[in-house]
Amino acid sequence: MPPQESKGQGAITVEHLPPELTRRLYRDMRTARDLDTEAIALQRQGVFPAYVSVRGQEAAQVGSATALDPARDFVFPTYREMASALAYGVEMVGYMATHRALWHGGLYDVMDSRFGAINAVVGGPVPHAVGWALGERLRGDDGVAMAYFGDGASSEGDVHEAMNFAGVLAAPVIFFCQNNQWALSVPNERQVAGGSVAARAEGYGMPGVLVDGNDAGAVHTATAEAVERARNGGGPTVIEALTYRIEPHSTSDDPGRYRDEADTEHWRRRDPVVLLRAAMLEAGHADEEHFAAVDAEAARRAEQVRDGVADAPEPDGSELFTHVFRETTEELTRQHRTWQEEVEL
Amino acid sequence: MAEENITFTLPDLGEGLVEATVLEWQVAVGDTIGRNDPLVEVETTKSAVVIPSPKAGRVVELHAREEDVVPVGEPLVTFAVEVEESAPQAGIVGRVPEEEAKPKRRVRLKPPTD
Amino acid sequence: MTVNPVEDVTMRYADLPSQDPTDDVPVLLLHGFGTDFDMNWRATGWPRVLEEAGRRAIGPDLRGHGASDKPTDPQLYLPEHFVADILAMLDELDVRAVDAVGYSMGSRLAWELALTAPERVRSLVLGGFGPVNALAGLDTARPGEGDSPFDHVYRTVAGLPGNDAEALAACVRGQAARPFREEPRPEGVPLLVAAGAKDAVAEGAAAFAGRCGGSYVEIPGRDHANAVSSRVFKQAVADFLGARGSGSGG
Amino acid sequence: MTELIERADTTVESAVVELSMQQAINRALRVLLTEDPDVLVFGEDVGALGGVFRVTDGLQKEFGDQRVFDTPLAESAIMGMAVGLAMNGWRPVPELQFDGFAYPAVDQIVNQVARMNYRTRGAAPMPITLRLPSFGGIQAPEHHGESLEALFAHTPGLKVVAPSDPAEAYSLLLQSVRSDDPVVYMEPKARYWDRRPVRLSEPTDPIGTSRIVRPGRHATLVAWGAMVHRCVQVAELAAEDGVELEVLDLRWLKPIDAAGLAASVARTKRAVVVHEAPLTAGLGAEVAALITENCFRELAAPVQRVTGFDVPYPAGPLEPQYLPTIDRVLLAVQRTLEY
Repeated sequence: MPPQESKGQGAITVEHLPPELTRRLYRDMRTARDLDTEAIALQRQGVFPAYVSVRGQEAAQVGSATALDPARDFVFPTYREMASALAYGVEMVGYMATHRALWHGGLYDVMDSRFGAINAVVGGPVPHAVGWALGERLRGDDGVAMAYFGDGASSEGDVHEAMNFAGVLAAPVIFFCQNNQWALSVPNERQVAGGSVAARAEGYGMPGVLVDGNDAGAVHTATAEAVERARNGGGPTVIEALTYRIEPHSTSDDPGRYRDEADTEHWRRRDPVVLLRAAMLEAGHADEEHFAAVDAEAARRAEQVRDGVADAPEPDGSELFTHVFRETTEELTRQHRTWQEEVEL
Repeated sequence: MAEENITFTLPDLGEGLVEATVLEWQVAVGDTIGRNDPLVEVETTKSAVVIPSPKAGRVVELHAREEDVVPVGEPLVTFAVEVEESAPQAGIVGRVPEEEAKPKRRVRLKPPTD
Repeated sequence: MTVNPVEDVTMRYADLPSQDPTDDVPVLLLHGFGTDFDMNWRATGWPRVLEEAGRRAIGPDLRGHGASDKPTDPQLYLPEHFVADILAMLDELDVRAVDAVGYSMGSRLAWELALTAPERVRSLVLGGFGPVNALAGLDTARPGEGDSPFDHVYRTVAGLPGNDAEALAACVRGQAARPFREEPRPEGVPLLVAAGAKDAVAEGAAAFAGRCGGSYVEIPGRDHANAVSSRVFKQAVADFLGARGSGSGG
Repeated sequence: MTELIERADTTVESAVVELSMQQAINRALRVLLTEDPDVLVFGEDVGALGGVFRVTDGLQKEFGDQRVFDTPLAESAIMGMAVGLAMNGWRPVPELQFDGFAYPAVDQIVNQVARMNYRTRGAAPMPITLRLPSFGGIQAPEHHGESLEALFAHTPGLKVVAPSDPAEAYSLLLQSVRSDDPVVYMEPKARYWDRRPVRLSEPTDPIGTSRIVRPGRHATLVAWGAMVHRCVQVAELAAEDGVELEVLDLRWLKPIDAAGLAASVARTKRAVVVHEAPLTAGLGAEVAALITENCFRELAAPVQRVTGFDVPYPAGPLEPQYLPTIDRVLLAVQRTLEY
């Protein structure tokens, strides 16, 4: 069935949602926004070599991650899912460590947090989600895998192959595409043939849903439905959250070379955090006093994570040789000695 | 600090517009202006627009007088732009490796006897 | 940002905070017929003027224009609908009062706003506006086909990208249903009227300003289409706003 | 001048001009696009953006988006498409944005590009040059600092080259693209910004020729890409100790200049091979084997290898301890001197 047309136009409404949910969505989105701002500052101060902002994509990430159960599900992220990690309960100093290049996959416990290592291979982790999900079905458990990827990754073979496998195996996977309309310098119309990732779902034998990525409530509802279907054996779903990459691809990108800032300005006006706040006020889910308290707490937590990752110790050279194997080799031990003798000096 | 003359042409104003009439210069030759400072007010068949300066620099020459009609792509203004040996700009990832003048070492060699 | 719908017509607006504000009363910018905030104010260099004056600027895309909803029923384009949109927006932003700056149709609506909610309008600037009914001589059934001054304006803007011809036609009919009348006048609101020397639509602006006890600035050499970006107009408004000062601000 | 990027004239400049490696490669691409209408430059972000390291800056503007164009983000399809383009008479110059992202395309490179001419008995040549920003040295994130030369050099049907400075980058790219054989052209991203006076010239040495960057008599340092500069630093420091080290830039990693290696080591009697890739099964093993086989009698010491450790390429802060340091190369040289 054709995905519903995204209503990504006017205001959003949250009347149909419980206040505890919208308050939680707002708290995590507000915290992620503040942490994102702190991270950009850390990059400017040279603490991070680079940083990939999630600004503008908080609703897509928090809305979807909140629909999962961190006790039994598993998330497979890319390198731009900080807000999902935060909403899912990942230890954020460990998560942000990757942006300070302390350890490639991050310093949080991947298995405890049931949140995969940060991954820079575009589309790489998507088949992992299918494998994990199949593992649940084989054991008769009801966990659901969430595979995050972007409009750029939707062109990768891995993603197409993974979707087909999931369709064939009826694996409980949510293929969540945050279509922020830019894969570095390439816009949607030159990346996504046919114009919609969700529309391809039917071809892989699963439902596809296009949702307004800046409407936290809509994202949450669409994801919750898909998670419920997967948990009850209904198989995989493709969700395409249409949003916008407000910031450059990374802090060392120069979007002036490939896009017109007027478009960005248009989307900057559809700020997901502001939209949710307005809708919650409208629906009486919270008042100014509540927001003032939540905003203060969010800022405090963001600063706490910022200081935590800024003060974290640099990795020691000897860690080069740890975790290469579960059972190390003599040659590697010899090379470790070479390092001690010739590099550590 | 070396200086370099850069000529800025009338940008494409969109909607298929091919030319614009200069209403009023917001700068004069010799002015030093910042990037995005108002440069020139022009009018097209659709609307009046103020074009911000794409460059910080000193205005060297104005290529059109007020009421002139300037086709898109024709020279509009020439700036003298300071070209400091700008540090090379890193790519999309990583840092430009610093080149220490004298690389350091601790190991000393003993030449062979043969 | 989006304001809640008035009769489910959602109006979109831009809110440009000032880096170092000198006055907590924002400037409300109301664009003319057939344009929008970007074309009327941003592309013509106004944000820079207000930024240098340390003033926050709020500017909607009026209903039927720009990124806002575009109903096609003329009955939804009466001046009171526009005023209701603007008041809903100011309430959402919890802005008590503004210095209103309009251009062409935007000026007429600023005047209506001052009449309807005088306590919300601390001062009023009417650009490209005059007492003569701008739509005089216009056949509202076939806008743009006649030769009245407004027909020319209509023809210019109808073709602009993003404009919806049907909505614009409905807007013309809605405005025509309420021709401008000088009486009653907003009382005790400092007023500046400014118009291009060659602006046919704003004919009689100088005398009108006098009658209203406001001041008048003529923008030399300019007509209705190219007066809004003129430095003379900007300087006059900046001085006028400066005189309002934060002293008497809310 | 009105344009920031000067226009390349089609005649090869002979004047000395100061260029970075980015600009030298950009110049060579302009010459190739101008001289041969079949040359196509494509990949991710090579068009409007001008490449993530600005190597293709201005090309789309000058040659249009039929000759210089962005592709969707899919490495395997980029190389698979290059095969089809080549079979249809074009001369593709695809770019894969980073070494670590070439792996999805390895199937197309190894199973299709490298053997298409062989499998079709010469009917379908693959005049493809894969531009691949390679190696480490810029503290980049994971997957952005890999060294894949051993994999490609081990593939029958592929030629592999790594330039070490702007002039080399210019002439070797002309040579690679004009060759009707598929070439993996590995650009040492740490040297992109290396700016020096260069004399841009047509390639003179045949494919497979190495070059002596600095003559010496006590030992030969063999390297390629960014490690050539590192070995020159070592040689300059060694000279303070009265030890004259010869630095040999291998350039072509396939075919390897076995004769050139033998000629140098026959004189110096000692050899140290330096590369960024991990030690085990690195290309250093191939070079060491060739030297040992051809100069067994002349060698005064076993060939030494100073390389990355057998660990996944590390995060930025640990990179300087992973890559061959000056001290480690000096220690290896000392081992050959004392042997």
